[in-house]
Amino acid sequence: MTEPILKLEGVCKNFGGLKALTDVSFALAPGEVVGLIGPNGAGKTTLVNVVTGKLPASTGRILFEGKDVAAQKPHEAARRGLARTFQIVQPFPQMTVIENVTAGALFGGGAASVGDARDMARKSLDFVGLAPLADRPAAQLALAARKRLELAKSLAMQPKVLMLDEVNAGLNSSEIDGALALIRKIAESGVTVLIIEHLMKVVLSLSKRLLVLHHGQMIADGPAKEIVADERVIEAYLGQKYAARLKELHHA
Amino acid sequence: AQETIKIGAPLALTGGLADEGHKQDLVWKMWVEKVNAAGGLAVGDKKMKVELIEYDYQSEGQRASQLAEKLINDDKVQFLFAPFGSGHTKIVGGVGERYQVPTIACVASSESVFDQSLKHLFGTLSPNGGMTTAMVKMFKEKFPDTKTIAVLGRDDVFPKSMAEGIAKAAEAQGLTVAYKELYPVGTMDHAAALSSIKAAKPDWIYVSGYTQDLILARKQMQDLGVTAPIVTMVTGPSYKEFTEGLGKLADGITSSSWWHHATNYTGQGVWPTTADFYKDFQAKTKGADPDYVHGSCAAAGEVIAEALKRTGSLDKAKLRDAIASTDIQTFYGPIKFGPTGMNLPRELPIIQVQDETIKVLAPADIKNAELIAMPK
Amino acid sequence: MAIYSQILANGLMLGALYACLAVGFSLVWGVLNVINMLHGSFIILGGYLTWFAWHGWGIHPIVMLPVVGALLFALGFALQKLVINRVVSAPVLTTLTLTFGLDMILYNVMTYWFTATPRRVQLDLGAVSLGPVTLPVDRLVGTALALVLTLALYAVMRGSNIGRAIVAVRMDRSAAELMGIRTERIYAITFGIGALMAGVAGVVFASVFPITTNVTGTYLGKAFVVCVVGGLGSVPGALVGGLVLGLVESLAGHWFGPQQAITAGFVLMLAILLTRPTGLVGVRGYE
Amino acid sequence: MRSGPLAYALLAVGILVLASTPLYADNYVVRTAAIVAMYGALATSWNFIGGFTGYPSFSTAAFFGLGCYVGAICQRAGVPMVLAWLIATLMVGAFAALLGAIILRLKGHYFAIGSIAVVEVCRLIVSSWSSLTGGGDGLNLPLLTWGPEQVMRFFLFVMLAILILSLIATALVDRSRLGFGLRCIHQNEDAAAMVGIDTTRYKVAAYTLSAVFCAAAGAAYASWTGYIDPTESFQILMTVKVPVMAMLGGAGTLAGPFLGAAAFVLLEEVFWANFLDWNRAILGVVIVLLVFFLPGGLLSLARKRSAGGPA
Amino acid sequence: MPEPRLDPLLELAGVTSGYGQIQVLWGMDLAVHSGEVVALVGSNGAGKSTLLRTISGQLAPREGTIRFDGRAIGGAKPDAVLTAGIAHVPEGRRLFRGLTVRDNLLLGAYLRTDKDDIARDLAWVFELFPILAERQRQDATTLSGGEQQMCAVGRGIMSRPKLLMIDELSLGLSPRMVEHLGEALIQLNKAGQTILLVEQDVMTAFELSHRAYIMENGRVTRAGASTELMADPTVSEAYLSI
Ligand SMILES: Nc1ncnc2c1ncn2[C@@H]1O[C@H](COP(=O)(O)OP(=O)(O)OP(=O)(O)O)[C@@H](O)[C@H]1O
Ligand SMILES: Nc1ncnc2c1ncn2[C@@H]1O[C@H](COP(=O)(O)OP(=O)(O)OP(=O)(O)O)[C@@H](O)[C@H]1O
Ligand SMILES: [Mg+2]
Ligand SMILES: [Mg+2]
Repeated sequence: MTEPILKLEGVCKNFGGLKALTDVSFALAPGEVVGLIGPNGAGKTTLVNVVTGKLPASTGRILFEGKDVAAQKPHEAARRGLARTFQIVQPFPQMTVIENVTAGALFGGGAASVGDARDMARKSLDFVGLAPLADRPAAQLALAARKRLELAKSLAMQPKVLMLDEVNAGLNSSEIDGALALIRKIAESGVTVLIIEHLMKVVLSLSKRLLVLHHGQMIADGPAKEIVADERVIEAYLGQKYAARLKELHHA
Repeated sequence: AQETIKIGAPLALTGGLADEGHKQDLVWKMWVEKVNAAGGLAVGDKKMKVELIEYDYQSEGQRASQLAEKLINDDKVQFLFAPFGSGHTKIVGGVGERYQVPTIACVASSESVFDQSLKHLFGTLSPNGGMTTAMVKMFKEKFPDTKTIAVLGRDDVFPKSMAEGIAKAAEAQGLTVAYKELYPVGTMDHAAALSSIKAAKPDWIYVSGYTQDLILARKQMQDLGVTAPIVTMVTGPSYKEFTEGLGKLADGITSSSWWHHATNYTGQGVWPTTADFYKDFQAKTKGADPDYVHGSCAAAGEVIAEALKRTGSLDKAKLRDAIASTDIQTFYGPIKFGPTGMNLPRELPIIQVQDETIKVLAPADIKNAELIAMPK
Repeated sequence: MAIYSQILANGLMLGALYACLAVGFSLVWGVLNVINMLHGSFIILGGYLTWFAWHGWGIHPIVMLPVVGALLFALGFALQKLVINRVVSAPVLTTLTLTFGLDMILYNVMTYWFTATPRRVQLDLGAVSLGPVTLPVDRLVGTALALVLTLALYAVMRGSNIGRAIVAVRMDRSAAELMGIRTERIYAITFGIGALMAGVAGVVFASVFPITTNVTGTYLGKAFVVCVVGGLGSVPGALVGGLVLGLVESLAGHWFGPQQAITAGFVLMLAILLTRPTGLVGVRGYE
Repeated sequence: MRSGPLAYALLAVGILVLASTPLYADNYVVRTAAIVAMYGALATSWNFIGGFTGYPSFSTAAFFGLGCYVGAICQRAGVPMVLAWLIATLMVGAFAALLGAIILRLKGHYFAIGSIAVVEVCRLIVSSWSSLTGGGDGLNLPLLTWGPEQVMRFFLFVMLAILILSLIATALVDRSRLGFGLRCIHQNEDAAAMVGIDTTRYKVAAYTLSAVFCAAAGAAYASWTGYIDPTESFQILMTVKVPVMAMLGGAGTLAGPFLGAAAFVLLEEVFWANFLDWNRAILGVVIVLLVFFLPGGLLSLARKRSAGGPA
Repeated sequence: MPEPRLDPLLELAGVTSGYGQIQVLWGMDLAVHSGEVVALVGSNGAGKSTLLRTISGQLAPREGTIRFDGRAIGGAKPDAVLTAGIAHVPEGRRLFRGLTVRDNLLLGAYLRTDKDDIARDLAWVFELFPILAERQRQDATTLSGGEQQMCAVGRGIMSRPKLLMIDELSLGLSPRMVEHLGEALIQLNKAGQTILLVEQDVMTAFELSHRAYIMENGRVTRAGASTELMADPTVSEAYLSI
């Protein structure tokens, strides 16, 4: 195995008495696409927040390209190449779509000038297929487009690791299919992707490896097929009925 | 070509000094009315009507200076009346100086206002200094046991200079200053200071500030059981608002003032005697008593009248020189400006509230009561 | 030692008055997210009404308590319903500007009618002594009233349907509508309660302090400090904030002289803002 | 937000009108022009933090007042006038940067309160530090000995210079990385940090920019009036008025704050002169009406006309 | 399951609605009978939430009629609609922060004055969702996502509606949690509750409902019994997958 691009060692995060993350350790290899699942409140979003410096970890080490970055600020994470999307989309609402993406290119993507950043933004919009909406204010976009805008903005930051927090929640199947193709394209370009999603269809079709969080603890880490059959995962997350449905599907 | 004499007055009709502004407004209007009813002011041998132009500067210094310039430039006034208080007088006086417009200040008594060689600023009040030394001397004479004094003053030009002046005068005459602090503008409560004063057990408590501070201080002294044989509040009892606000609690409080309507001066102008002014004032206000602000402001008009009469022209430079050499008697007392432009020192009234009315303890010629100790 | 018990007593009594002064402001700010620049003027208006009733007709302030409360509630309700509701969800700057403008009007009307003369209801109830400590009766009564009123308000906020509705509207206006809550009415009621509490504080203040339009700004400033120290939008917050501020000012006045007392209050406020933005007992969610 | 040719034209006309007042009007009009320029500079400064960044700052009077005092103290110590202004600007700028690093951790209403408290604390400290500042007595400055017309023209051009500098700074920031970042912060601070904007540094920069021109104006104002005291220098009213002016013109735009300041000062002029007892109330009514009927500021009128509808 | 009555409880005819200049609904027809569970599915932005907002009075219909229980309620204010008997559980739960679970539930009964009945209904909600009884003193927004959804549904029930409208039951919930909530809904319906369910996850929607409407671009494109729609290959092609 190559040197991991992102590695967590014994990361804990407490909110007062609440242990949102307990001793979480895992590593992502460059170019890997990994799914992160777990019940509501398991700590998935918190994990992303800790890795990107939005929240400080209580204890533990976070290594990015071998360097401990546990104390970084969000903007430092962004400039290093650690990009994320927000579970609740966070555009700059009064700015146009292209301005939103330009911001990503200018500050996170290392563009030399506003003009350069605009060019990078255009590419990124083309990539996600939002170019026709470039001059609309972000606030006017429908949900699916807004999620794609989140993606375009993250991409413009030229990330090395991209963490997608429920980018597909609330999309319908055909929209999801579009999003899947997009994420695959991103992964093919060499970006390491961590996908957080409750939609098993998405997780399973993109990632061969799954991480499972439960009550802030990493209860499983391994090949997707094995994970979905794991009793603990079924008990904590999938539920018997759904697991059965999945099994049927695999047989079919 | 000029038909009227124009006097400009930036006034605080709203904001913190609104009450004082309204007092000035009241007597100036009275004066102008009376002057014009008599045909106007004599300028040499002809008579000219007087016009008073006022603007509300909302108790904000920046605006006071702005309005003073408006009065000079737009309204072309020949004279300015400065507003209430040493700070704002300084500001308006500065504008008058720049345009060489004679400015009469009737409610500024801090020497610091007049020591900056503003050649066009003249003040009808006598210096504060006249309020401290004589007072210490008199109280020591009457109450020889007076050994210590506690001073609490508002951190503002006039009250601060009074607090400092009294402490200096007291020390010079052998008293011990047991407590001396300033309180900032905007103080809502004096309990902490008064509790400390109580612990110091002084023979004399001296508080300076504006009426609302003093009412509060007196009330809290009562509440907290802080007493002394002598309690002085400056300028509290000079204002009727003070005695009205305190009622019985005002009894025994001593103070000093620049003028009191119990005085009996005779002189020139629309009100030849103090009694004349008092009568008109009572008629105008349905029975209120004037205080020194009213007296001093009304007398300010006479300074202008006299200067116009003597010069017989509207030339500003001549008028300024004429005002500088003013030496007149008025119902308010003598007015003669010293080298800094301030009215000359004279013996100022020391007053005390007795049975909810103001009694004059000194000077001897207008005295109508003896100093009594604060009621327990 | 005696002096310290006196200083503490002074601080606590002053603090209760501060709490009384601030609780309505805190409520309006917390619930409506509106910084009500009119608050100081409301207090003075309540004080003036009390003074005129007392001076003109000899009506005792205690009698005026419910009357002033009702009048100011009506005034506050009407203002919110007719004016402020139109911009209630606009950004801070807009609502603040609006109430600032309204305050200029109310202030001008009050100085015109009432003049700036300091007035005081001369009840002069005297003082009681507890050992070395002297307690002015009117402040004691004021303290008691302040406590009773804040507790009453607390009970309303916690236990009643209206109280729950007020919090709900604060947290999520459109979800509150789905509960059948008429949000504009709740806003108006809240603002009315804020004005009522200000008026009632005015009644208490008129017998303790000289009342004049000059001090509206000072009162407003105190309300700010109390809110931040105690925690925004919470009734117990106002109480704790008021008491702490009273104590701090009292002690600082004693130690460093009256000149530093107010500064100490502001420094305390800045320190709390930076270390504990929710205030000493603040509720999360009002940030 | 982008400022079009209309904004530049308005600005140029406005500044020319102000600068030419000595040619055709009396000294009071010139003074009013200088005051317009001064408030224009204050509002344009405020725009960096309040308009671009969306932080409702009420610190203007603190910076203005400190500018007054630093300038006055330097001048009294014998520093030449213009140099004293420069020192005041730099020192207050440094102070704002330090202060900003602390209070910009606050958001929304809390920031508003913190920034108001700064004014009060500055006033209280200046007022109790008598040995340096003269306390409540205030400070006298050497008055310029020229005639009133010369003095007035001089200060008109000084205030205009400060205004123009603040406008140039605005135009530069508007086009730069800094301006872009500030607008992102205005829209969504979390997202701004996540795209790589060092939000703390950017906000501190905006806060500092909002201070320096106020300090310069304050120092010049002190020299102009020749006397300052704590209550006049640290006015809560000024601190509220300046954001109102900016809003009146259009916060976040290049020309708006200046136009708002001009409109506000002129309105005040009219009301003082004509309504002795009710000027404050009338201004209050005007403010209320503006909030209701012109929430986007005066510039939004012009924009609606020219664009024929919201963009 | 109880037998659906024939005359509809809720009936929409030709309803159009939208936000400002944006029109979202273009002539919606829809009916819900007493005792039914009706599902409304459709792609993002089809206008499902807009439809619920229009029914519950947060938006006024521009054209068309909305009849409920024999009365026209189009354009009525939310409190009037709630009084008429329609509760709306909004998208994203929207619980009130700073209030306990219990207070949140009681707010559902804000317009009711019958104290005893409220207490009884509260007990019934706790019986339906025992976890809420356990957590009743806790700030509602500290619950996990699924628990919050239960609380939101419970809050809807507390107004004792004739019709309960739920927007996006499963959004952001784990599969296990969706299963759990679905069971609760079926139990609720068995007790006689009429439900209009908006759901993104079509599989779940069909499983829970008697009938379903499929919406696209502000119009109904298909309607029918859920089992039939599920079996229809064109539907499963477009909407069904895991
Ligand atoms: N800022 C915070 N303060 C206190 N508690 C928090 C905070 N952020 C998250 N939590 C708590 O930490 C736990 C983990 O939350 P997190 O948002 O990470 O869950 P999640 O796995 O992303 O859930 P979901 O699938 O619902 O998005 C929850 O109990 C949540 O309430
Ligand atoms: N407040 C609003 N203002 C303007 N347009 C809006 C608003 N809310 C929704 N829209 C628009 O109305 C359309 C329908 O939205 P709606 O929320 O009803 O869809 P939906 O079917 O519920 O979708 P979803 O599955 O995403 O919840 C969308 O195009 C959306 O952008
Ligand atoms: Mg999450
Ligand atoms: Mg929806």
